[in-house]
Amino acid sequence: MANSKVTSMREAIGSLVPDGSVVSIEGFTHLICFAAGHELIRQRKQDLTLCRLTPDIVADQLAAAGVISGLVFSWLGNPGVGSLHAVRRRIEGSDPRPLHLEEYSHFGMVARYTAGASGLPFFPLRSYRGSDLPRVNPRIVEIDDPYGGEPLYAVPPLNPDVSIVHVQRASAGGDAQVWGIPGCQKESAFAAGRVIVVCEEVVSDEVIRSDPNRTLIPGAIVDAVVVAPGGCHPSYAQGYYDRDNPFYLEWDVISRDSNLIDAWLEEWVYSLDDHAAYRTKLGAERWSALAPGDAFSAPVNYGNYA
Amino acid sequence: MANSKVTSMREAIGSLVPDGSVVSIEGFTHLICFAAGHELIRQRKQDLTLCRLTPDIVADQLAAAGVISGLVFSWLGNPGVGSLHAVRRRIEGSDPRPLHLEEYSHFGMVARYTAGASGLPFFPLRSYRGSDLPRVNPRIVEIDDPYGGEPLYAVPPLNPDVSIVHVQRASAGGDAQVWGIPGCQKESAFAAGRVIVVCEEVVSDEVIRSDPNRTLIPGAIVDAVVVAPGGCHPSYAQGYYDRDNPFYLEWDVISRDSNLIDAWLEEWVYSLDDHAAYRTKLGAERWSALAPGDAFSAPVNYGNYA
Amino acid sequence: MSITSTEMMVVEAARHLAGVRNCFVGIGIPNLACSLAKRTVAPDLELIYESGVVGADPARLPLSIGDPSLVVGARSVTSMFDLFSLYLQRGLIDVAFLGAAQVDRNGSINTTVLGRYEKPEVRLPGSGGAVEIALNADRVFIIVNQSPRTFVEKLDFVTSPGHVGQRTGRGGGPAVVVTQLGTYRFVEGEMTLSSLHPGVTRDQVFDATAWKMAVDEGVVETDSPGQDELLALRSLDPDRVYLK
Amino acid sequence: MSITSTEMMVVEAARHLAGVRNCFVGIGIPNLACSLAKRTVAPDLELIYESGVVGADPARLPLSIGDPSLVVGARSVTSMFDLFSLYLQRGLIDVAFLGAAQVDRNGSINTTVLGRYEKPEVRLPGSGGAVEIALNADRVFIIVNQSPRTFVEKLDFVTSPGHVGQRTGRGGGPAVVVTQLGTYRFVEGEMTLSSLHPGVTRDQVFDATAWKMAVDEGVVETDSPGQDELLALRSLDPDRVYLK
Repeated sequence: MANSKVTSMREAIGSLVPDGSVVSIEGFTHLICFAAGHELIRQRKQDLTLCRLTPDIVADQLAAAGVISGLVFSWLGNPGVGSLHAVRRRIEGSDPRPLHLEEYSHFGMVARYTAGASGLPFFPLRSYRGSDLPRVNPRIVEIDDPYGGEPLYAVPPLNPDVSIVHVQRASAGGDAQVWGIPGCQKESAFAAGRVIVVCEEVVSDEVIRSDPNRTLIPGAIVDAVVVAPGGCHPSYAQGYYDRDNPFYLEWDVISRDSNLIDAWLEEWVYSLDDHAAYRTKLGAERWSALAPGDAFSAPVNYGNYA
Repeated sequence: MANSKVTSMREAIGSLVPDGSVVSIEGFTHLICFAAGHELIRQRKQDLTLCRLTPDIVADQLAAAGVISGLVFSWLGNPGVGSLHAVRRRIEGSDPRPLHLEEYSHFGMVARYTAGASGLPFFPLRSYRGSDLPRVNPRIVEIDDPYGGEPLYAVPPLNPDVSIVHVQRASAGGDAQVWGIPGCQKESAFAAGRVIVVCEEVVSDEVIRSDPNRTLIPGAIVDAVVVAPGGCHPSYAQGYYDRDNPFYLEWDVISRDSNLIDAWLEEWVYSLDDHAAYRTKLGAERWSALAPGDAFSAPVNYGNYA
Repeated sequence: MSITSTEMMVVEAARHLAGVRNCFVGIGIPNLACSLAKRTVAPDLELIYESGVVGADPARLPLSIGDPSLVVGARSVTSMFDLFSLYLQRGLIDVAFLGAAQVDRNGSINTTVLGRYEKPEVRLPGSGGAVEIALNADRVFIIVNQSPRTFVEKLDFVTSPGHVGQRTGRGGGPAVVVTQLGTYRFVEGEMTLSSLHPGVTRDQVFDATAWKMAVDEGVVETDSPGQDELLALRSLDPDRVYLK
Repeated sequence: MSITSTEMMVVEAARHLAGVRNCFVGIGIPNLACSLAKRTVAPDLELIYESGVVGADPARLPLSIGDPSLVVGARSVTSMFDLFSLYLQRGLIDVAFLGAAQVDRNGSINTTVLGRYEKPEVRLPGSGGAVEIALNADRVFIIVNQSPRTFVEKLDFVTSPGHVGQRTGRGGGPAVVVTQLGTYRFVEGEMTLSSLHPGVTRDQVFDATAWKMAVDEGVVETDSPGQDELLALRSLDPDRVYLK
């Protein structure tokens, strides 16, 4: 295809994510792009700031590998399990080095992306009054209602250098479609200077154009398309595979011990060429255990007006 | 069904739209609910304020019938054809009586609905600087960027008493799904105190729940569901029928002469019991000329995780 | 099987959902309480999750607020922007559940740090959507294990404000607190013991509270879970993931 | 068939779209110009409509900016909130077309009223999205029929500002004006004749302008439409709905 943006994860991360970048990897419990996180580790990126509402296992891995020096976030943990121990060691003990935190709430983060995606210098929200968050984050400011109502709060735009967005299907040109929980993938993509779309599968333009309301991100803002089936493991992709809950429990054990993390990173990231190798190493049995049954959407008729 | 909200247009308009109401009828070129507009005329409602980005033929009919005393809008005309002559007579000559105008731009109107739908006291936008619009509409105010950037403008929330939203399909409980141009139907519904959903067809909960990302409006905010197939004529419903362009041209002739409008209203509204009669009167030939061919969306698989 | 304190908490929380329509659900105990209420006292309850899921009808016990089983068969799945703007900030949420690492007498909650923010002894998850929920939901239900370490005189950090002077916005703030010992309401903004779970004494409550807990004059004993409630509840979590 | 002035305008407008990617299209002449450019000088042109349609590929000549044929086969169809926020205000629009009832030497446009706003002689449609487009698109193309009534010294109402002192924001403002007589650019914010269409004299331009039109020293004659341009254009509007 003439305007294909399809490339390898190695090439996309290598060319679009220089050291020191502010990187957004969103996906709220759903479509979390571990494949990109692992490639950032494999390429030993340095001094990245990770923007993510819910830094979870991928953030713990990036923190342990020394890839990230800061987090812009609103909730920190191993969802449904407990703590991110590598992240906590860095925050609580600067072990092995400090981790800079810029902390918001979920709506604050979503509002920051929305302002960034909309070309707005701030976004107003009814939050924070009476909370200590504005005290520890001076970028959260009180503003007046120009019509004389009670004051509210504002957050500044968030415009990451690059946003990495995992989707179920995309065209070679980067038009990306998502179903299930969309989180704030759309806003993080429009807010970013560069966009890497990682997809479960590349589909024809005809598939995308058969349902234009389903398109979350247009190719016009996409710089690279990477095909990485299974790239969200241990998180999930609606309709493709389930969340690997046992892994979230395993990680709780691994992340308590930096030696175990190092060993895990060596075995599952550094010693593997790419995510395809990770997928193979996980094995067919693990993948089949995560495979859902079918539940198709009822089709809609856009009509032929030729 | 236990929680069915399905009722007749007569009952919905009669009970939910008292004289003097502020009423939103949105739908940007698409899904314009003429069936509800005609019922407002048939019931001889008085002193309504119509909120609509693009007052078009339905607004001309409501203005000619003396139903509306004001417009909150951003573009006024017979799209692709020319003027709304009944509306112009009222504005230019107070003939037969004045029409109050509260004027914005498209983005200003969308921002007003968004603020109203979001519980925000205002919405900021980069518009209006250098335009005369803020001079003639003092509700459009300049505001500061709390982070020290250049000033921008704000518009106040718009919270109609009732919003009438036409959709392709809805459940009896009011969960409404739309495809094609969504305009600002979602924002106008969430902003309103009451919501009337008018649909081309009622479908089972299972159809709605098979594609939850397609749901534009949840039943939780819907007060009544009215089934009115063809209810957007002469505008269109994507996949159901085409825009009746000849009618838009005919209206240009009719609306130049108030006697012709009165005759049209008598023939097509007052003398008919309901929209079903209008649909029948239009005739099978007219409808078949407007019927599109099929163009179905490619299905997506949500997966069965039971 | 004897009734566990967790079962008591879930059943009691569910009872307070009687007649509720739109409920902002958390995972674990809140999810069980809402699912139980939907089968008992609140058949029209809509399960709404901050992940953007509205009207969920999960075919299995969800293990996260973004579990794929919450999406399948839901009424609507929206962006987080829409969920927080059009539902929560708009004022459509009748009841929302919050947990807490620390809670004070006004129902203010800390889920951010133990110790100093700049150099915490324990870094907790943070707000997530809690501060927006606390300020915008009509009523907030707090589910927490009660001890002198959780029911504190002064929070190390105010993540989500309760009934405090600055409180504004459309939300009504904390309304009910359910612990393993009892149920609490707020009287003029102060947490007040309203019922003691079976077998629990006032002294146990006082010992488990770092301040002098107010006691409603009409304090009663919480009804024990009925057979129907227990059967329904245990069928929701057959593997006792959360009922341990 | 002889070349009509409308055909000249469309062909000339299309040429100025060479290499453009994201274009905010209006119905009628702008739509024809963009469709022609896509087949000639701008194959990667994305047709974007304020109705929320992105990357349209219409199977017929659209008769409104919300024509159902624009939706079928489009890349993306979004809410108007997203279209105005994420595309226009974000700064993704390279070129946008505007029409005008009146235009002044700075490219400011009136589409609101003739006469006083409070009691107009002629009530025009109003802004629609024009004021946002004027302030946020990188470059604005104005297509208008030129006469002393449209090219005025002073607008009755400034709907959409051109190159005026207060102008701010990311948009670059009016860049090109195409009329039935010639093509104009802006030099230090003032409209300046840059090319005369074949057979048109400077005096015709001056007679059709209420102010003293500036003339570029390098003013040239506009190339007449080539056969390929004409054939492509006429195939886009075989019934000559807009090419009359």
